[in-house]
Amino acid sequence: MEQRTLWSRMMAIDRRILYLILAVNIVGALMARVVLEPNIPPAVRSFYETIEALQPGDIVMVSSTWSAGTLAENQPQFEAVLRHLMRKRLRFTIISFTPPARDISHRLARRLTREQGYVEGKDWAHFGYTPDIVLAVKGMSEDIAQAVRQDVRRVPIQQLEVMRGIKSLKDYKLVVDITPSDTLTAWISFRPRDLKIIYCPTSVMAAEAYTFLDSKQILGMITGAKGAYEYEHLLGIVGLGTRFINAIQFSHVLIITFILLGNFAMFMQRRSRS
Amino acid sequence: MGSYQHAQDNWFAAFIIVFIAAAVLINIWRARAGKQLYIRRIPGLDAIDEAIGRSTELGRPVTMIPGLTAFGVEAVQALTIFKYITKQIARFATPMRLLTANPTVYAVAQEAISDAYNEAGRPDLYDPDSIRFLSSEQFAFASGVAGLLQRERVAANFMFGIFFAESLIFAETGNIVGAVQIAGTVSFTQVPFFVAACDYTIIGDEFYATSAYISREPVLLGSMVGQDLAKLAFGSLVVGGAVLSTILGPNHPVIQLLGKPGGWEPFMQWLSQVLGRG
Amino acid sequence: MFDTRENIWAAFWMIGAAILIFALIPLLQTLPPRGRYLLIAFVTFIAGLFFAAEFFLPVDEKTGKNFLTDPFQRLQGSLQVITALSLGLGTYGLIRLHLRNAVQRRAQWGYSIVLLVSFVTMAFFSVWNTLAEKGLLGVQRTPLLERAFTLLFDYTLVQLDATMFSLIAFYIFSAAYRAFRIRSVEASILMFTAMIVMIGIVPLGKFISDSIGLPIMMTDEMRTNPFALETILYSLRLPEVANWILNVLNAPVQRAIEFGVGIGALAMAIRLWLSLERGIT
Amino acid sequence: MDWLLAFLPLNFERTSIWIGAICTLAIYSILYRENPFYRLFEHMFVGLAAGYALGPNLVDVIYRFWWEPIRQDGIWWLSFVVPFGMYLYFIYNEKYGWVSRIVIGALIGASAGLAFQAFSSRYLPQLQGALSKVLWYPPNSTGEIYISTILNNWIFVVILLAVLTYFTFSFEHRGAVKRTATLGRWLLMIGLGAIFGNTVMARMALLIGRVYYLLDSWLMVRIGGG
Repeated sequence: MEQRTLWSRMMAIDRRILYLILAVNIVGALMARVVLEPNIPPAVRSFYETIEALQPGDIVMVSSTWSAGTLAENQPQFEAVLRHLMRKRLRFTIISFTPPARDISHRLARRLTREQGYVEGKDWAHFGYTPDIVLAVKGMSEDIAQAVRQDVRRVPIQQLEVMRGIKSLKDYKLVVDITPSDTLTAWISFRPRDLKIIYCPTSVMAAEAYTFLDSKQILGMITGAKGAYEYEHLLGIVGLGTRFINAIQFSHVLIITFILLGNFAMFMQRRSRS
Repeated sequence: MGSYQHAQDNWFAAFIIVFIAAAVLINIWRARAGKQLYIRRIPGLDAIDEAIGRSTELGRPVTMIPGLTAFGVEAVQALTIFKYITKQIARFATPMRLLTANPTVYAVAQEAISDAYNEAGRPDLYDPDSIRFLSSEQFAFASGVAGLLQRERVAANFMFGIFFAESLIFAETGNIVGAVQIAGTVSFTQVPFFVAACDYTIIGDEFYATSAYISREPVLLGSMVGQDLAKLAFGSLVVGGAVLSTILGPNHPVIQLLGKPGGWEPFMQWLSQVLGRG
Repeated sequence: MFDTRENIWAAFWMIGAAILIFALIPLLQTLPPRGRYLLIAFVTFIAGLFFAAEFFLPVDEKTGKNFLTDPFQRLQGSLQVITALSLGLGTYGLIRLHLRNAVQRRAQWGYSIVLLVSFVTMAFFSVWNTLAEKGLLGVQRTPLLERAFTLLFDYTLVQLDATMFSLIAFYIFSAAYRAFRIRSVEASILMFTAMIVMIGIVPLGKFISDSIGLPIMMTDEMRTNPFALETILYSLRLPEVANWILNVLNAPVQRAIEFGVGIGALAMAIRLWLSLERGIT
Repeated sequence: MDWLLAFLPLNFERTSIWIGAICTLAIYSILYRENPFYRLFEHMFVGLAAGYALGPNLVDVIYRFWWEPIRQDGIWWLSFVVPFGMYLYFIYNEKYGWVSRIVIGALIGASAGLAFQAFSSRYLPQLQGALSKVLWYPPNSTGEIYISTILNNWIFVVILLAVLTYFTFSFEHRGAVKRTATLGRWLLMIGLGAIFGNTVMARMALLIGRVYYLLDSWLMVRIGGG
């Protein structure tokens, strides 16, 4: 009798207990220091190698269009990319196409660059936000000072030290597009012909991008938090991607464990009944 | 060329559309002329009737959610089913709420539901405030629905139309308050969540069959028969095409013709070559 | 704002059009019910015919357009305009409901006040912000706008939205726990597939496969010899199985559903276009 | 002490982050049960969303697709669009309500007319993809074809047909058809299970994003490193 109530109670467990377990599991996994070896897909390797091939002092454009909604997928990518750029001592500029994306990327970039001794205006700059990506890419391909005018701190582009010797996108070596939405087509269609693109989509957007990988219109891709984790592994760092993928996979394990437990309880209950 | 801008991108498109249109229209005409057409009863219908029965016993409200369905064919279909449900519950004076995220659907729903009460002979029960536009933003809408389902402790929850990620928010909240839930959607990616959280789920174009069965309209019945013919054609094309691909190779112009945008011209070139040689 | 000739002309047209269109209503009102039905069916048919003809009529080889293509784009814009107008209709319904709640002090009317205040505040800053972004009507960005909009949009609306979305994570857990039981053949199939995919797509799947000693790499030899033990063992790796389920088993299922839905939608479109559907319009 | 000073909402940025955190916690409170705190933020959310939509939808759309073309391109006939659309607003009027149906009719007609292009673009390439599956080594194949590809193609065609059979309605399912349809239903469950399993990852990422916001931005617990 005692047994039976246990099993049936377990089958009809209060869902709030489940919610709590999941929340605790995620916080725990975020803090955990476990690192599992990833499978590195070719697209991630070529992403890494494209940045590795650049020379110190080359300039890179980071197109960052994500905000709170897709933080877990795009922030690990953003952080890992910036770390890689700074490790290679590359110059970079950031541009966003929505206002929240501007705020979040500027705040993060300030934090990350401070750690590496990069100076805003000298080693990097944030171009703020432009509503129309097509116009922006077209304009910057001709003349950045004209198209963007001033950076996010309202310093005119001509006065930025980081932009010395750089007139338009034609002088850039690479674009990194970090995005949850369709910004890639504008970059592919309207960039200067020789400008290389690497891509950081969310997992939902990745499926559509494989054709661009095949056609070499993008040279590499890291997909969501999982891609960031694989990329971090190549960089030899433990960043958000690794923390997040741990949290994701432990939640998978948690769900599977509970499905098995639920079935076990059902089985035991049936047995004790018969 | 990746997609169809015009029928000219591959005239095969025009051919197949005309075929489907003919299959549908001829059968509609047959049905209207009095021909008795058969349509299989799908289990989802019993589930709908059962849910209506249980909610009338409880006396608590019934909710109907056409999802984020934009105004178009699916919205009309969903409203047909909601009208049927409303007519049934009107007999027991069970209150209803129809919650929508689309203002045009909202406008049309007002008329449809008021018609339903008229047809059921209870125009006095119709309350315009029971049909609510909550928000056109996906998750603002979801938050409103989740709050309402819990506050009113609904007895039954019907979800028909097009759904996105918010589907599980509705279905789990409904489950929490113990509502009987029936969902029907053509959004394949949301079906698993409905299956997991609802009492019954009407999948894919069973959704279209449901309203045909409910209304017994000759137009809908005829259309269903026409659609089956079109499915038969698609099935045969797949089998025939696979055999042809195996014989001719998958890149042969004949295979390209069968659906690929831009497949018309290589086919015509190939045809003129073959004819010229013959 | 009406400082140029263009603006005056545009305003002239708009006022004229409005007068004409609204003057039409008393005239329309004289129609008998049958005439009204026919008028609606006619408008429906013509609207459909335009878009259908644009698709079916041959196009010019060079431009890829036919004579309907340019007006087609304008009309699509007009459809968006009408949809935007209908949004006003929905918002009107929402505001009317809550105004009434507030005025008549119905149950929970305080929440209606919250809703109305949020609406008015956000509407004000949203319109201001959109105008300023486009530089319309001489509207400028100010620090007040920047701060208020950041607070209302980035730190309230966006946060609420993202949190609401993330509720699904909790619900997916409780739904899986409750629903995935070996009760019937169908439920069991659903459960096993979901579990294999869940474990196969995370790095742990690779880790487990490695630890039980399954081959790590697909060699060229394995590719040419599919029935060798090594090849079979390799294809039992969890990531491979998960991928195979997603790409080989799931894809045709999805394709079949898509075909059914597509054909159904096309049939429905034809019925609506020809006003064969009774009941709604 | 330093942490506390930095944590408290003493400047604009910290206040914003606090507001975001409160919003997050308010929505999560529904996981416990429906409550006044949730209700307050639910109503705020709906109100804010409705207000926000006015800017982009009304200003952007009406300005871009109506006012600008009339003024700049002189497309005079567009000026009829908005008054015509206003017919929708008669819907609440008993006497004139029917004129709103003219607009709705136009919308329905347009969506039907657009369906032909949508059908062709969406389904015909899928049809072509399905029917170009080779069932044996084709004669003049470019690139290598493995036996596994051929096996997978057979599986593809058989599953497609079985599921399609399940979705037929105009005749009774019995005998072989019934068995095929049942098989189709089981295969359908495999597809649904696969989607379920595959979606969990993206949804967990959302929750992790929120937890990270609370930990990192609000409570200022640093996670990660590098």
